[in-house]
Amino acid sequence: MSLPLIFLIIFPLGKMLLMPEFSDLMSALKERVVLEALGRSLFTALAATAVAMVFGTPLAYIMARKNFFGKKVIEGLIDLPIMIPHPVIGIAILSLFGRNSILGRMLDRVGVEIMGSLTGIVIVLVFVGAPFYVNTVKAGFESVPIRLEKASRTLGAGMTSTFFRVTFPIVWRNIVLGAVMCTARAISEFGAVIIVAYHPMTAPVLIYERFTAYGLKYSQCVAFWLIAISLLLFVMMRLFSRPRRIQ
Amino acid sequence: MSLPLIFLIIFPLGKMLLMPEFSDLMSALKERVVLEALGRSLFTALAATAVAMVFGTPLAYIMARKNFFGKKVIEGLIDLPIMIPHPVIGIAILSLFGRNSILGRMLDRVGVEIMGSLTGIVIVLVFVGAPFYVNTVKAGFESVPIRLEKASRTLGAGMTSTFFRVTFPIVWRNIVLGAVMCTARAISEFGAVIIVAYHPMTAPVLIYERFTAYGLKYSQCVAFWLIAISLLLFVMMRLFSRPRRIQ
Amino acid sequence: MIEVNDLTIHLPGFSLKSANLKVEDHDFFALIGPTGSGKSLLLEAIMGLLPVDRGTIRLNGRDITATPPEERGLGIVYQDYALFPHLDVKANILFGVRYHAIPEKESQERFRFLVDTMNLGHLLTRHPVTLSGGEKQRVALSRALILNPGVLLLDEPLSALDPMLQDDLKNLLKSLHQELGTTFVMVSHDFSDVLFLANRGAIIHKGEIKQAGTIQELFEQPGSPFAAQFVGMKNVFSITPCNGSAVTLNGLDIQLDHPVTGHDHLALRPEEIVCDPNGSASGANRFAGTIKKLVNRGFYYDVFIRVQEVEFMAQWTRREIVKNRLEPGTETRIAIPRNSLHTF
Amino acid sequence: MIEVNDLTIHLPGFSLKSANLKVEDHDFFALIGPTGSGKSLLLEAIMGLLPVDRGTIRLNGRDITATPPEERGLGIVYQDYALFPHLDVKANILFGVRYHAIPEKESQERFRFLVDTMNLGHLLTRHPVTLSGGEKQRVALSRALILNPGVLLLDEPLSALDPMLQDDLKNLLKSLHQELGTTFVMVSHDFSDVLFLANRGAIIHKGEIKQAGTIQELFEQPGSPFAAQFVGMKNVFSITPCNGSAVTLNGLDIQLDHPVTGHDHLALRPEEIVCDPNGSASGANRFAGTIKKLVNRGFYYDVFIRVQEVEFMAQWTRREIVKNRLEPGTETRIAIPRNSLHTF
Repeated sequence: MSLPLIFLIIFPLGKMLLMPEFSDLMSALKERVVLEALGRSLFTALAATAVAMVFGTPLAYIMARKNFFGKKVIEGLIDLPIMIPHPVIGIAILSLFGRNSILGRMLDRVGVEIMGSLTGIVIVLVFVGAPFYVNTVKAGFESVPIRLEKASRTLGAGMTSTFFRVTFPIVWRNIVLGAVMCTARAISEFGAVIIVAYHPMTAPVLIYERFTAYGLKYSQCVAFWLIAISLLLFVMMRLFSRPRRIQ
Repeated sequence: MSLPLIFLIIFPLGKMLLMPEFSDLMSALKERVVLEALGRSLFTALAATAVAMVFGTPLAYIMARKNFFGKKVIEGLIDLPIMIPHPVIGIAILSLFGRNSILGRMLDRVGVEIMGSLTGIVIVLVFVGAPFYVNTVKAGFESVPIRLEKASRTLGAGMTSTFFRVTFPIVWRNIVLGAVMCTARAISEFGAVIIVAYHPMTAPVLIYERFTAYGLKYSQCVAFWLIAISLLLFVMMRLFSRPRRIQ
Repeated sequence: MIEVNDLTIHLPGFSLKSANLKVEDHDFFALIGPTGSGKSLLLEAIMGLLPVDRGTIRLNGRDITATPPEERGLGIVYQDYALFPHLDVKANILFGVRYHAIPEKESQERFRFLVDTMNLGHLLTRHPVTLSGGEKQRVALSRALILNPGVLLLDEPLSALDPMLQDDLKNLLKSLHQELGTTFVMVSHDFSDVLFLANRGAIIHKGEIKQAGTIQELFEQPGSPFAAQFVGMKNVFSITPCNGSAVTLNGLDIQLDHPVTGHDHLALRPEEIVCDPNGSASGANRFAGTIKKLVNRGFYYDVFIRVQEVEFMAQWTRREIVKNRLEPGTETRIAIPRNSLHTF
Repeated sequence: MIEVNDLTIHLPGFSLKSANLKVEDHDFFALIGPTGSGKSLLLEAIMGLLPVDRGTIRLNGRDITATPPEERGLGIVYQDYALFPHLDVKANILFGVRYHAIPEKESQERFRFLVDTMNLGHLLTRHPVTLSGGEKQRVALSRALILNPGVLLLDEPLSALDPMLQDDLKNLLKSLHQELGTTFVMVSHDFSDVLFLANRGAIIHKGEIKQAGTIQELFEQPGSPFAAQFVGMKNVFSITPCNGSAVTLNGLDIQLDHPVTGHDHLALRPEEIVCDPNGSASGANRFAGTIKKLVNRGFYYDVFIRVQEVEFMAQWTRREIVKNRLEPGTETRIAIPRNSLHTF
């Protein structure tokens, strides 16, 4: 009964990975455009993850530890980007930062451009990736009993020492897991990126361009490499999401 | 410290919802192309959800209740579509069902087309939406203590009666939640759909086309309506994901 | 009547080995054993909720080993009650009625009888989450009893309750058993509960039935060191088998009130050891010893007394401890009545 | 020395009302009360883990009400131990050493002393998840004691352990207290534990301190019906104040061994009521009554006896029950020694 669903997932991906010929794959890797696009995708995804970590870790901590008015609303807002159609995300970000908006003109004056720039891509990727990071790390902080932090305080450790000697060592797996999920989500983003920046070209955009310009077969070789990176991240994610082993 | 992240989510969406003028919004709704695209998006998303429910409910039940060799692998496969770049999903599905593949030719002979057809769109949307449905419903089944099903059996109810009188009434909120999440995810898909079917046009594709052809302002009016549908689904999702109230 | 023959169940990490059991009609039968001994497993197997590897289960002579649980005509009350959270108390109690050929009138009468007996009248429209442990227990009992099961299985009915409620429930179970005449099979890890409730029972340890019989037999004549410990004979010693009615316990000569042969264990309840500082007890084994440790148990003390090479544990009331000014190091005399000694 | 003055804490759904408390150096002080009475709250407030609404906490005369917990020089052992799961036993024990100016040599000595005393030598490289409850408890104690805290706070140290381990821990706590001379403040809901361990204590009920004093005082002279019930005087009655050393309890004349004035409650431990079928006890109030109910408690029975309009609860050993053939409905005689009666 459920087999069609499993097959629907296995067969297309399996075929995708097995169909391209090895020589085509290698020659695709030798094209500068392909390498640059893959590198650009990886770089922007990692940059977005770094931004999400810097701003998201305190947010996750606050959401896990404090109760305040409107917490539910903030939780909802954090989940929202997962549900917004991707081109709409791109359009929304352009509306805010675009050349004709106030913010856009301010940024323009200090030399920062959004449309068609790496900065723009990173902002989009933060938007789509950060929810994965924040939710994962928040769950991590929630799993640290507040008792442990209290016990640490009573043993003489201040708040900072407590965070670095108790909270962080317990939660670091979730931080890594969140970062991997954020990177994986960011690297696979297409709809929002193509609105904000068709050029410089990221890997998903390149795949799309080759598909429309040259057809299925030609795009598969690039897709193979992008899928390989995604699968690698996915395997890392599964490893880190395993329950902590008892030593 | 975390405010930039919150603002990054609020401002673009807020601006997006507030900027278009009311008259433009209404006139967009009067365009046949727009109405058709929105309707098509909604219809294909609901169809994909129906497919996910039929095939996914037994899968979710099995995953929640049985232990078998390879269960971890199946769990991984179910999560996989969330992490695959969307154009790659489209390409993978085309590779499998496309006109030049064996499966594609078989389908062609019975008159089913994938590329550029509603069928193709629905298949793509099942691929991206089903994981949300299966995971949510699986969590629901897991939350029903197996003791309750056993107790029902000992009181004389057979397996079918037990499912409909005990398991289903406890789990139906998760089924609705899973369906809403699946629909929301499907309605917002762009990257995979644009590969499989540029025409017939779904709302995200229409938004993209208008953006590339006529610019930001013209696309915003359509985006507004799509976002409205998404937000509606999102609010439904938040309502159903609230913990069951104690009566 | 339930007959379990040679029942074997293998689970990862645990197995129930070739269990034999016979529960007569109207018995209040107790399956007794420590946590993890397999007693709940045996209960689930009787109920049909667990696949059986070997052996048969018969109900009134009919083989029900392969019968699905809903057709066995047995009832079970789980330790965690397993009430349906989406149904109110009334719907919970009536859940199973439609699957049994009970005339409308009779089911209504039974419902009213149970609601009265269990004092549930004011709770009928409440949902299980809002009930206390004792109330949940009574709902679960009513839900099973309204179907008039041939046998009612009870999985540790007392252990999740406060001590206060335990007493109430014990009295309720006892009077239900007397009034309804239903056969009860109860799983318990506490021998004192069993003593009050059951008439027959079996002791399980590590998946094996060690001993079965009347509660009186189990209580007075345990057949193994484990059973002896379990029924409260905290003093269990290896003895050198002697001829006649005297045995030697690590150098100590002890007189029994009847001759034994072949037995190599001696067991003795701590409360049977008499505090006898003046040496006035008659018909008893009398020894002088030193008190090593006193443990306050509230109403009474656990007293550890060393007599030569042997350490006895006695239980004496606080009044006795105070009156005789006993404390660690005190030399005192104890008396062990001959009829309190059990060998096997 | 800890002095708590007028301490008030408001939480949603609960408040601690103006608590006053004084713990002397080297005390083993017990905060006693039922679940939800606010005793753990008071402990957390002393430790500094809870914001205080009003009042002061002084340690050796110094006001520490606003001092952060890490600077109070107090130690706490939580009921759930709160061991750090990512550190092994050794690292757990040594966690706090670096924050205290303890010379390397001294900390090593203390570590060795605690590991020996607590018998943790073979566990040092294990992680907390692999430890049993008793082992965790000992690690948590060592982790707090290595810092030589001015006062060690213990949050229900016994309640999460098996009865067997409770005894061991009680002895360990008692000897640690004697050996180290540290002041201990323990929270407990069980008076019999307190009786064994503490020298002074306070009874808390619904966020209010009802009575404080030596354990002897609390045990023998409870000042309220709640305190009387709590320290085991299960028989608490309202009395009509009479002149001199006689009172009337619902029509029953009762002689005390000393004159009282103004008292309107009488309390009595169940084990002080003597089973006296032949009426031979002297110097006591003697009554004839009917046994209404017997509750088997294992070693002893709770016996409910009706004397005219009054129901007494007694605790008698099984031996007495059997010897006198007592069962519900039996007419018997009881004796209540004058010196066992307490009024307030």
